[in-house]
Amino acid sequence: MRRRLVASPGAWVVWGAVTFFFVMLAGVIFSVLVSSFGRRWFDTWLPESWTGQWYGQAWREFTLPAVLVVTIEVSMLVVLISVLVGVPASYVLARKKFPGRRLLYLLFLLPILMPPITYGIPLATVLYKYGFAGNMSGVVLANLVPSIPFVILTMTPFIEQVDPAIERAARMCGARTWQVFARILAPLLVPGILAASILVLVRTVGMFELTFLTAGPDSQTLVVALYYTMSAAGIRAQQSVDAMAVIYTSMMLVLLVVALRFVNPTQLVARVKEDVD
Amino acid sequence: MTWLRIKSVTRRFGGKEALSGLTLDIEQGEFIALLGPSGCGKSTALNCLAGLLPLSEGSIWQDDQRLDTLPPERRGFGMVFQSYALFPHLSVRRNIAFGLQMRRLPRAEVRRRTDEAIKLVRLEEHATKLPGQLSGGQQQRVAIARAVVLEPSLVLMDEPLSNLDAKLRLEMRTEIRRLHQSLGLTTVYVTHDQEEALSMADRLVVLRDGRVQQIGTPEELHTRPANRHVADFMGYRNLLPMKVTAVTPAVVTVEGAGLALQGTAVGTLAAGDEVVAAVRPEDLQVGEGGVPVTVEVVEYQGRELAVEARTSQGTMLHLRAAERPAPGDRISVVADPARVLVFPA
Amino acid sequence: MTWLRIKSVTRRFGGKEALSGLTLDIEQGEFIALLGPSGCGKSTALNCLAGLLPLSEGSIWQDDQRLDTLPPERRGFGMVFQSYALFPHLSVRRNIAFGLQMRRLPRAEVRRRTDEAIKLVRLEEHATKLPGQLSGGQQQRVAIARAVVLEPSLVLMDEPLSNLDAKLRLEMRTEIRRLHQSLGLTTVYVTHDQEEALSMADRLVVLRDGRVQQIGTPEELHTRPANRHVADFMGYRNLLPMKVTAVTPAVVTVEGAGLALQGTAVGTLAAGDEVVAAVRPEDLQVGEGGVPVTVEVVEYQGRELAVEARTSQGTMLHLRAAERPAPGDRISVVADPARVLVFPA
Amino acid sequence: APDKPGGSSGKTDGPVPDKPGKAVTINILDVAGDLQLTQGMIDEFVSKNGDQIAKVTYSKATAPELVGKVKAQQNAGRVDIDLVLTGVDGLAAGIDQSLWTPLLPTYASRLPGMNDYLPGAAAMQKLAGDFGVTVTYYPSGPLIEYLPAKVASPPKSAADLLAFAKANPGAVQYARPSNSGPGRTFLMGLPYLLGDSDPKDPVNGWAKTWAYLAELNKYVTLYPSTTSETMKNLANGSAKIIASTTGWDINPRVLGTVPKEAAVGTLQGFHWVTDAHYAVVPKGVDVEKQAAILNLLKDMLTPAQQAKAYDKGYFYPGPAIKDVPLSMAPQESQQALGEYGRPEYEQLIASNPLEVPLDAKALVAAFDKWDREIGGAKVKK
Amino acid sequence: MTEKTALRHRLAERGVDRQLLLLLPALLAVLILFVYPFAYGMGLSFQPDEGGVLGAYKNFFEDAYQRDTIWTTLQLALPAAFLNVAASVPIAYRMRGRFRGKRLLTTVLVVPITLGTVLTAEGLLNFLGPTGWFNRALLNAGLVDAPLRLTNNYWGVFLSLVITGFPFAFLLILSYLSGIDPTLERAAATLGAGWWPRFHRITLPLLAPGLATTFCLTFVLAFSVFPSAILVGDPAGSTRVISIAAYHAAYEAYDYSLASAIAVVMGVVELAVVAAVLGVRSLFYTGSTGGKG
Ligand SMILES: Nc1ncnc2c1ncn2[C@@H]1O[C@H](COP(=O)(O)OP(=O)(O)OP(=O)(O)O)[C@@H](O)[C@H]1O
Ligand SMILES: Nc1ncnc2c1ncn2[C@@H]1O[C@H](COP(=O)(O)OP(=O)(O)OP(=O)(O)O)[C@@H](O)[C@H]1O
Ligand SMILES: [Mg+2]
Ligand SMILES: [Mg+2]
Repeated sequence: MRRRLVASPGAWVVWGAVTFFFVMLAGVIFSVLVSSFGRRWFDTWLPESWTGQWYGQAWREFTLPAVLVVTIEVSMLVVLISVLVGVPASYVLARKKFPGRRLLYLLFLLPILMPPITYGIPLATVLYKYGFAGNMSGVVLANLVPSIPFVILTMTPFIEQVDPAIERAARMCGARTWQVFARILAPLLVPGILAASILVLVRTVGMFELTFLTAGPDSQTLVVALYYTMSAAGIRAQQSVDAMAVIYTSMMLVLLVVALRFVNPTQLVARVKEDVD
Repeated sequence: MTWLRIKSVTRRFGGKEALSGLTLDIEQGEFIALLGPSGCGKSTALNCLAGLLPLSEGSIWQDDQRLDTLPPERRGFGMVFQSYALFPHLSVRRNIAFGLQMRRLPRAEVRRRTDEAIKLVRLEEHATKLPGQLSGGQQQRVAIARAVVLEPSLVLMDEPLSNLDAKLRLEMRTEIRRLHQSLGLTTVYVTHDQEEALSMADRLVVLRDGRVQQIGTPEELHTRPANRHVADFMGYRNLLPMKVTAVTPAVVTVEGAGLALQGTAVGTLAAGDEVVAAVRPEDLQVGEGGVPVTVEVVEYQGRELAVEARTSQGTMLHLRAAERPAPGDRISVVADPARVLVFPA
Repeated sequence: MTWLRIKSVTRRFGGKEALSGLTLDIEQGEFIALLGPSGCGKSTALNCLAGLLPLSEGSIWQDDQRLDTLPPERRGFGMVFQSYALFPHLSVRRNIAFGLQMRRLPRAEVRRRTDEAIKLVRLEEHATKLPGQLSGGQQQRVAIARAVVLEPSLVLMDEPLSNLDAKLRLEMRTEIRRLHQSLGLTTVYVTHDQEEALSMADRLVVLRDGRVQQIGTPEELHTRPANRHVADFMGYRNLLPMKVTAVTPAVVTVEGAGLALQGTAVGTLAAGDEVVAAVRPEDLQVGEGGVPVTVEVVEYQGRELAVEARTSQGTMLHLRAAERPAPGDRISVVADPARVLVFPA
Repeated sequence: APDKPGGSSGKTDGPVPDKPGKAVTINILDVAGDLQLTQGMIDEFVSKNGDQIAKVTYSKATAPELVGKVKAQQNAGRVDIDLVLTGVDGLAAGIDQSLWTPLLPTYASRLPGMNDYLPGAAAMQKLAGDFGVTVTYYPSGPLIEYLPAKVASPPKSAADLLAFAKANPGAVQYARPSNSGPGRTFLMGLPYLLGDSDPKDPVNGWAKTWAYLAELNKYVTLYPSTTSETMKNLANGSAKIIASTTGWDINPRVLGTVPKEAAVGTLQGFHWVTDAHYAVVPKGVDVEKQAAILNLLKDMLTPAQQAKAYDKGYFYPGPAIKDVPLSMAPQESQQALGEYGRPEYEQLIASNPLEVPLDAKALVAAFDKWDREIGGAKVKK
Repeated sequence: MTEKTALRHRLAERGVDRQLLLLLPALLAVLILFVYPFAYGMGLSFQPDEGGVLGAYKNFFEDAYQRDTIWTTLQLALPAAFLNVAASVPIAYRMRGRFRGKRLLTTVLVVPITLGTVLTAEGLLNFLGPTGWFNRALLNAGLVDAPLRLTNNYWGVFLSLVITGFPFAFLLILSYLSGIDPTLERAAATLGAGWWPRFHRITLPLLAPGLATTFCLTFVLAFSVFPSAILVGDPAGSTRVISIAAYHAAYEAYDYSLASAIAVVMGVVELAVVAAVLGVRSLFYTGSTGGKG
């Protein structure tokens, strides 16, 4: 296949910007990475010597293995539930015109807009009252508050893009609503669901306030440890913050790569429509 | 035995009636064709039957059970969509197997029936392709297979053959009829192709602007169209505005536009009435003693030639000729009074 | 004067050739029809011409300028897509006006030409609707209007009439031909409808499995198909495997499947060769002294009846009859040797 | 959670037994970084008293969120934080919102170690009222820190510091007080240095301090958001003099984030602004657990345990009670402090007055004023 | 005989049918987990210790130092969200087709969402700080005389918003773009439209709903910027964003009613921006983006 190799000026600008972004990104990431392994890094290009002590310290201080497991469990549960609850709702919002639709949309918008301060403490109270907080279920429930609307908001335009005739065809084949969802819509929406899931995952793993307010001693997530390292009172070596940040990022990266391994966010629907070359 | 009753079903889109007051009784095993020009409401009618569009008015009954309140998946009908509506993420095989899987049939049976259906529409080679990799006609065949594989009690087909080539279309017609008969299906078939409708259906419903114009067997429609619109649609390509000059029980004599014709009245007419005389091109013969006309366009159509000719008054006539006249030739045209229908204007 | 040269254009999809070595010279003002069964590569050829699919091999030249390296928008061709490809966010009017606006024509002219085109395809009432609110045929008409409104040097049409009703289809045929002539367009027209191709095109290209089978005028194709596949596609519905028993310069005599026929040889044949005899249903007449067959299916087709009958050996024959025989009747069938073509098997 | 909130007996008020009926699990929340100093003490107690405490879980948080969390639990009637280790800020906020169980004077007799507090620690204990128990203490600052190689003659007084800043714009740095211990110590120390009318009233009594800070502000380019950053800037040379405290002087040099050769100085006439960590018990904790906690605290206030607070200079010196010499500290501490410690601190601590920090309300007011008038002044220019 | 049109149809024509039940789980979740606690929080904002029902709001709006945080935040969040969306569109547009390495490039472009605010902040401080690699390289190359100040000010926060927000925007927009039928662009090409008209007359309008949503989400994320405003910003001055004010009220001054009031103001401002964007969106086409209308 011959391809036009001469790129237009537009392409140059775009790829130039992308390259610049990558350079900056690499600088940001590597400076933290280097710092987290460094000992005595003063006014020089690289640290005087290397060490893994910051990681060892973080490991011991926060019983990280347990924290990592909890983090993964919580975030997976939140992603799963918010997709299961959010996608059907966004389906209705995308497909149907019914009285009160706009109002409902607004209602779903609010939890994303409102900072957790407004509702975090009363929410934690409610959850504690019914015995949900102080363990994992509380953390999951609290994190659903911004996650479900987030899924709804991202998925609605996606569903609008899918040709409604395809669903009708599925119905005519005898598929009930949930089957239409599971067998037809879900596969077609995979890029969207995946994008939304990744974003929810990132937000959940990074959500400090709600997690902290509802977590018990056994249901702390990584971000609580990270925030502690970063902003708690007491003396902290810069490098131990860097090390925690690197651990946090590596975990997210693993989750992301695993997610992208299973499904490529851009190809499922596109494959059907693109040419093969 | 009336099996499905459609009672004055109406469907409005934003105030405009796309379908108004469709009333129709369908018997089990019948093959009904909905026929009409583009935009006349055929797809709308089908969608209402399928349950994909809520009715604005009316009701649908099956064996005295009210059907129109059931969701589409509970009606147990099959449907072929005009725009195919294939599942883009499933292979041809899995598109076709989908409905069977929804019925929770055993795996082996799903496989067997799917294979049969694939063979029926001749897509063996393409069974593992995705719809996006198929040609338009291939896609339409998948859509057909997907609907009939379920052997539903009622099959709704929305112009299922429009993207197929002539040969395949003929074959699929026969195939669809055969399926209809051997599976004991009841079929409602939408088409804009009168020939297709005539050759396939037990009864035809002609629609125009959302309204039923005539319901009848192919022969009734073909020979006795109820009004000029039906006639227009049934191939009476020459529709000539004229005036009645004389009425006898057998024939009416009409004149106008430089022509004088004799024909059969549809409805009661009196001398002086404004009428429309309808004649098929194939019923206008080149022959002695007829109307003199000038040939303008000659089109090759296989065995016959389609000729457009103009009368001295400028009215265009469509006719058929066996031998090739040249444009500019002057010929004389005659018509059998039994084949000329005269409608009130 | 050759205006567009297509030189051995090939297009592969993942190793499989969807179009192989298409070579064709098109003259300015010509109306070329690409004809062939579903999946034979018609749309592929059109997309290659339009520049929407890169060629796997070959080249395209216009007046000695190489064209296949230009992007579609620089070729100045118009195209009607098989799947319509209407812009879902633009009204009918704005869909049609789009190309004119791209040419930066003055606003008044855009308006005028758009209005004309809307009128041409009879969508005045629907001009402000979005494509999603139109019926299938209405959508297709928008697609046609959108392409021809530009009066491009070459118009590519991918089955533009397949969703239209018979009457409109006839009218649009004439309209497209008229446009073609009056605007001095050059047209490449894809269809699977041989009748459409025969009646509209100056030259036909018959494709099968991506390969050109025959190129010629409608008459050539209709009366002298180059091989049995073309014959099959040109309406020779009876394709009977037989054996040559005798050869004279004028006729070959063939036998087999319980039939004996005389026909015209296509290519050189010798006694004993395995052949295929091709006859159109309309060339098989009910008449004395022919082959005795039993009627099985009778279909009403307007003026004529389509009959399927079986010979004593079980071969199915398709024929036409003017009067209605009943299924089970035994009739005798004759064929004019000039209308029977005999191809090597 | 391993045990139901509310604990084994379900009783949260009434008399606290001497010992829990059976071993309990204690959930400790550290909001001050105090575990660095005391985790060793707690772990040792637990290992020796398995009959009282079966298990300890540690979680950590920042002080501000603490209040919200405890409040939420108390409103719901299920408290699963048994012991909080906090600084002055969290302590005061909790007192203000009535979150803590009053341990004193009811159980003072069970905590004999409290009688041996250092004078500074005793003063800090007063801030805790009836609620908290001081567990670690240090005199803090304000100090200034610099690299001798870059600052030949360090400033000796507040005026000197200002002059130095004037001569070297951008060279003097202290972190935003509300995010930084040394920053706020510097802020609270200034009224004493400058002789303000009421060092405890930042709004009405700090005229000189605010004027001084405003003047200094002209030559400060940047108020970093964390102390670590000022340390980093000191190390890489983009700052020459930064605010510091005893702990922030020693520990970062031990950790290697600041060059070992960095020196500290004091400004003439300074008062130490002391700091301490407290143990508090939220209301709603089971009495059985309270019993275990009281025994734990009693143990933590013995000299042998207090010596662990020397750590590696993290909260130098650290112990809250008298007569805990460095020689009692673990070997590691002695070694680190031998190498990085500063013998002159003993003298400085002894010869300069000790002051308790501002109470929470006043401190917040001071932060607010600083943010508006000093940190925020840059924007309005 | 004429049957009365079934109620079901009449409701269905107005859009009310059983499918609405699908909304129920989400609605319940939001009502129980959000609305009730939120109403409580709202209630708090109207119960300040002093100053009557609207006292907290009056406090906020009468104090220029507090009030200006709205403007400060908007100045950060609007450009950042705009840049993120505007930069994602051409990149995603370039990446629609198939090419080798697309998957890798996508993954790498999306990587920054894994960084989290803390690593981003640390990285920016380390990398762009006065003695970081960036300034070092510039100084060594002789491009500048003194280190550029890119941290602890507006730019630090802005950059961190771009780094964390861009991949969000990119991921969403790439996915929205892949849902648009490429035949439409081809049709436009045959009508003589070059890449620019193709893009802005066909693709862009079809993408508009997705763009609006993406903009809203990135804006909301940027608007509630907190840790990086403190870490890489100038939290007392030029980057004293509204969430710092809320945090201060809630967690330092323990004035929950003021904090709730500020949070409500935050929500209202965000809502205003989002409503404006969605209002603009509703002017555009929304619906299937396949070629068959
Ligand atoms: N969603 C809609 N909104 C508004 N008008 C509509 C909608 N769907 C259909 N219509 C209009 O209703 C009329 C009937 O449409 P319908 O699709 O039933 O036609 P059809 O008979 O199937 O035509 P075709 O043969 O062209 O497919 C048309 O005029 C069409 O424009
Ligand atoms: N993207 C693709 N990937 C793989 N195979 C393809 C692709 N597009 C077309 N084909 C195959 O190429 C062959 C030719 O397809 P094309 O669309 O040209 O057929 P066509 O002649 O237009 O048929 P129809 O009349 O049914 O539209 C078909 O067998 C089809 O399955
Ligand atoms: Mg239709
Ligand atoms: Mg095609």
